[in-house]
Parts: sequence; structure tokens; C-alpha cells
Amino acid sequence: MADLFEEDKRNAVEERLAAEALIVDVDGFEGPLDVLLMLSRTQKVDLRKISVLHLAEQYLSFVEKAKTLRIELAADYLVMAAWLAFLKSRLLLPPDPEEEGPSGEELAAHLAFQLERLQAMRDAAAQLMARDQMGRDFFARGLPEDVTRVRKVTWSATLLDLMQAYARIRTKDEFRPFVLDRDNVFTMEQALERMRKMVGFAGTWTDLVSYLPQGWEKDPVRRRSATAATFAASLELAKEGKVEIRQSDTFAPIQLRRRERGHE
Amino acid sequence: MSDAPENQTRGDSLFAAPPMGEQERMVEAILFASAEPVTVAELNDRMPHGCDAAEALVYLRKRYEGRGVHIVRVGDAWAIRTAADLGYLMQKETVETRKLSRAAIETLAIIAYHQPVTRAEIEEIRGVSVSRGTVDQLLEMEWIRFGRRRMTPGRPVTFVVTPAFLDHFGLENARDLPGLKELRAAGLLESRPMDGLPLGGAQDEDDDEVIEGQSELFED
Amino acid sequence: MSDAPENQTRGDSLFAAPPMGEQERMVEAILFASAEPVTVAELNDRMPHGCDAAEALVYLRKRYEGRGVHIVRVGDAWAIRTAADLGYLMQKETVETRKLSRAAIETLAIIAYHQPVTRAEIEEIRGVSVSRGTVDQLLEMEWIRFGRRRMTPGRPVTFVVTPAFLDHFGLENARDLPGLKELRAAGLLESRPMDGLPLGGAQDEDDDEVIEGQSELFED
Repeated sequence: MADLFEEDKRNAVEERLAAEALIVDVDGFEGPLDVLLMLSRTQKVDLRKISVLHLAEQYLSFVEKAKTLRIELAADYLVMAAWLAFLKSRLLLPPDPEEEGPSGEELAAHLAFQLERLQAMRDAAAQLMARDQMGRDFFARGLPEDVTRVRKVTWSATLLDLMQAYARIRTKDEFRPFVLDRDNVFTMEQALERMRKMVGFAGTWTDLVSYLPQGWEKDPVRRRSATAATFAASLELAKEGKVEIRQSDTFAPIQLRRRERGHE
Repeated sequence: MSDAPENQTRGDSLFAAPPMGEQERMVEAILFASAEPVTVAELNDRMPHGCDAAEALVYLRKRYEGRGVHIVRVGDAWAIRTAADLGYLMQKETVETRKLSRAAIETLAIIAYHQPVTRAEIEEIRGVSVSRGTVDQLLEMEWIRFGRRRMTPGRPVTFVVTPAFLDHFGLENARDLPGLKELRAAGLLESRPMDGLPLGGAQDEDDDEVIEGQSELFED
Repeated sequence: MSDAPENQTRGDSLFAAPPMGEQERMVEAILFASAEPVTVAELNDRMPHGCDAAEALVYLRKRYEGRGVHIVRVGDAWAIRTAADLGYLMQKETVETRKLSRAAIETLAIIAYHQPVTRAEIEEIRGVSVSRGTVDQLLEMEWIRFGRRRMTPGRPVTFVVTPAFLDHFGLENARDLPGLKELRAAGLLESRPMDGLPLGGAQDEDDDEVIEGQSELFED
């Protein structure tokens, strides 16, 4: 008996403290559900057996107290108050068969479920945080050895790549006639100019080779170019009627001489 | 050892795998070298052809029982962690974790126990809207991440906990959360939507998600 | 053990030291979690009063003999390190296959067709200078090597292809390379005209290549 009395007294004190705390410290609550959960604890019963009617009354008086203390309550606290006042009337009045939607009991049961679930999550959170935690109770390797990434690059190239590359270079070469080395080229214009000056003196058959410019006879490249140019020039001169050309046999020396006008 | 037949089958492969004792050493070396948990797949990948890291782990785990460090499982990965009873020796290594707000801790617990869970569902449970900062903080700590979108109108994103969360709290698995079974048995992990209650922050959020039955994430 | 008197002196202290097995666990955990090697003095400092870290280290060291990790001495401090023979597990090899650059393949082709060939000759044929990186790469791949020095002024080095090159391209001999005529017959010379512009240039990664006059190198 004495124990019970003691407990009641203690409860009363706790309740008072809690009520004071919530009024003074309303900002500390995380919304109406938090307040309801806090208030429900003062009922000292299993959350499943909570009296939602009583809870609604507790909440409404909490809001009243807050008003008298001129504590500004956020809108959702007032919305909850209005809803709980409605729930209270539903619970007190006999059910209206015309009324649609969930009954007062159903709404109360759901509120009780929500409170129980929130409490369960808070307990779970506390249990979680009470677990051994890494970096506090147990530790990972302090000196991890990095896995060195060895990147091995294999280069791919096929024989075809190789041949195409080579072909590309060679093709490039074949299509670069414009940058030919002029030093080793004797043009037909040059040959023509040279021969015009010389043919006047060529009264007898003379080998074409003797018309090659000085210094172009030895080097095969220069010789080829000079020969071709001189030959082309002599054909040009023949066309103009300035010279006559003859060749006794295939691959025999080509000879030319001045064409005398009077011979015609 | 009961692994003789196992070894025999493995002997059929082209290259003989190293003896199990060697494999155990390899797993030991790799786990010691890494601060992060290493998956069995990665272990097998790094070990020579034909190795069976999972089996080697069984032996290694046994070997470290009762020692100063343990072989622990984190999701499908494995790591070595110091024994929790020796934590007091590690003041030097202790990392000051940022103090989490009550809202953050509650939100984390709700995500862990109800995952995958939408923001609206978290708000329904807590009865207040969840601030962006809270979610951001948990995301930044890499304790939660986005899960799949819920196939409901608005396709809201869901949140789930990460392997880093499991590692931090020494959980092998999300199913090992303390009291999970009891909570489920008591029906407290169910979502029971009811219209007309002025609770939850869902209405003030952009995503007016429809709260529906909790999916069975822990049933796998 | 010769440390019995030591223990006795310490036994005089107010609190009995934990059993040696426990001390071993402690050393194990501290060495594991510490970011740097730990001295015996520091170990003793961190462990409960009356502990003998040096002795615990002896046991712990023995315990790890032949394991995947070892207790090693670093200066006058101690650390856990991977066994040397398992170092290869700490490497992850990623093989990447990349296509040889155009500059490299052209240089390689010239060396293959004209070997032994000097760098100046390669440049003459390509019409652009050959970057050091390109030659180095081919040398590193062991597809080309230095040949004899050319007996001309400056004694320039020459390049030749290697057996590894022949092996890679499935050639018995560099002379097996198809000649210009065959290239043409195979349609490989049917490239479009060049308008006198070098084909390479733009795509070559050695962008500082200088276009030079073409020479008569092909008059062989």
C-alpha cells in the first residue's frame, strides 16, 4: 500500500514536471505526435491499453496551457487539437449510422498504433546507437595496404594495319609530284631554249646526246630528265620545221640536223 | 577436415588450386590489407585460379575466434575488425563522429527497419516532415542511399541502408537489426494508412505520395 | 621463461596484470588498428597497468609465423604486414588493349620495310619528324631494337624489327612483308589522292611534327 502511494506521489511529481517541461519547452517537441507520445507516457500503461480519450483531453489541456502562457504554437499543433476535439466527441457520442468513414474507435485505434510505432522506432534507434560502433568500440585496419593497380597495356596492331600504314606513306609519295626536286629536272622549256640557239649551227646530222646540257650526262637521274626534255624539244622543233630527225634502227642513236629552207 | 571431396573435384580443373591452408593465408593477407570489407567475389578474383575464398573464410573465421581481431561479415563482404571489448585501448584511434540529431537518428532507424521506405512514409511514422538536411546528412555519411522508385503514382524514391551502415554498427545483415523480428511480429513495421488523421508531413511536401503496404525487403 | 622475476616485481603493484593471453589480444588489436608502427613503450602505455607488451609481442609474433601476415619490426616499433610471398595479391592487374597510334604504326612499318633505317630516314619517308615517345614506345614494346650504327657522318643508330615483332605479326622474316606491287594488287594502294597534303598530320598525337621535303628514298 505504502509502495502504491509512493508511486502515485512520484507519478504526480513526474507528471507535473513533464507538464511544465512541455509548456516551457514546447520548441523541443518534434510535432504533435511527439507531444502525444510524451503525454501518453504519463498514463503509465502499455501503449496498447492507452486511453485515447484521456490522451485527447491531456492534449487539449496542453494546448490551453500553452495559450494562457502565450506560447505560439505551430499550426499543426492546433490542427491536431481540433482533430482530437472532434475525435473526443466521436468517442463520447453514440455512433451515427449515417456517418461515413472510419468510426471513432477506429480512429482512436489508429492513433494508438501510430504512437506505439513511433515509440518502437525510438526504442529501435536507441538500441541501434547502443550497439558497438566502428571507430568507437571496434576498429578497422589502421594501416591498410593499398592494392596497387598494375595497368598493363597491350597494344594492338595487325599486319593489315602495318601494311595499310606503309601503303599510306607510299601513296603519299606518289601523289606529291609538285614538290619534286627541281635541281634534277631539266624542263622542256629549258631544252627548247638551249636547242634553238644551237640548231642553227647543226648543218650535219648530229647525235641528240650532244645537245645535253653540261653536267647532266653523268648522273642517271639528271641524264634521264635532260634526255627526255631535249628529245621533246627536238620533236617540237621538228614540228616547227626547224630540224629533221632520223633514227636508223630501234634503240639506235637519234640524230638531227638543221632543216634548210631551200631544200623543200 | 571435411573438405577432401571438395578438393578432389577441384583437382579436376586444369590448374590445381593451392592447398586450403595457403588459401586461408591469402584471404588473411587480403583482409588485413584492406580497411574496407572485401567481397568473396573480389577475393576469388585476386586469388589464383581455382581458389575457394568462401571455404577459406570458414577456417580463417574459426582461427580468429576469441582473438584481438575478428573476421566479420558485412553484407556479402568480409572484413577484419578489432574485438569490441578492447575498444578502450584505442582512444588514439577513436574517431569523433559527428553528433547526430534526434531527428537524424530516428530517421536512420526508420529507414533501417522499414526499408525500402519513402520520405512520406518516414514522415507518417514520425508525425513531422523530414528536413532535407537530415536526409542529406545521412546520405553524406553513406549510411543510407536511394533505393528503387516505388511503383506508385509519382514514383517516389525510396531509401535503404548501405553496407557502410552495416559495417559501422557491426551488423552482418539488415536482418540482424536488434528486435526486428519482434517488431514485425507486433505488426509495427506495417504501414496502415488511414484517411483523416492530421499527422505526417506528407501534405506539405511536393511528393504527395500514397502510403501503401510495406514491401517485403527482409523476406529474401 | 626468464622473465619470472620481472613479473614478480610487477606483481607487487596494486593491480594484477591481465593474463598473458589477454595481453596478446591487446597487442594484436592495437597493432591492427594503429595507423603507424607502435613502440613497446607506447604499447605498455596504452595497455592496463602491469602488462608486458614485449613479452606479449613474442607470443604474438610466434602465433603469426607462417601466416598470411606477420608481426614485423620497423625501427624500434612494431607493425602487422603482409607476408612477403603474398605481395602479389596486393596488386590488381588490369589489362587494357589500346590501338597503336598512327604515328607509331607508320614508324613501325617504315622500320619493317626499310630496316636497318635511321631516324632521319624514317622522318624523310614519313615527311614528318618522329617523336621520341613514338620510338620509345616501340622500343619498350620490344617490337624494334637498335641495329648497327650507320657508317656515315655522325654514325647514326639504326632501327630494326625484333623477333617479337615477327612473332606478333606472324612473319617468319621481315622480307615476307608484302611488297609495293602486292599492296597495290591487294587494293591497299588505292587510297584517294592527297592534294599534296600530308595525310597524317592532323590526327598524329605528336603535333609538333614538321613537314619536310620528300626524298628519293624509294629508288632502291
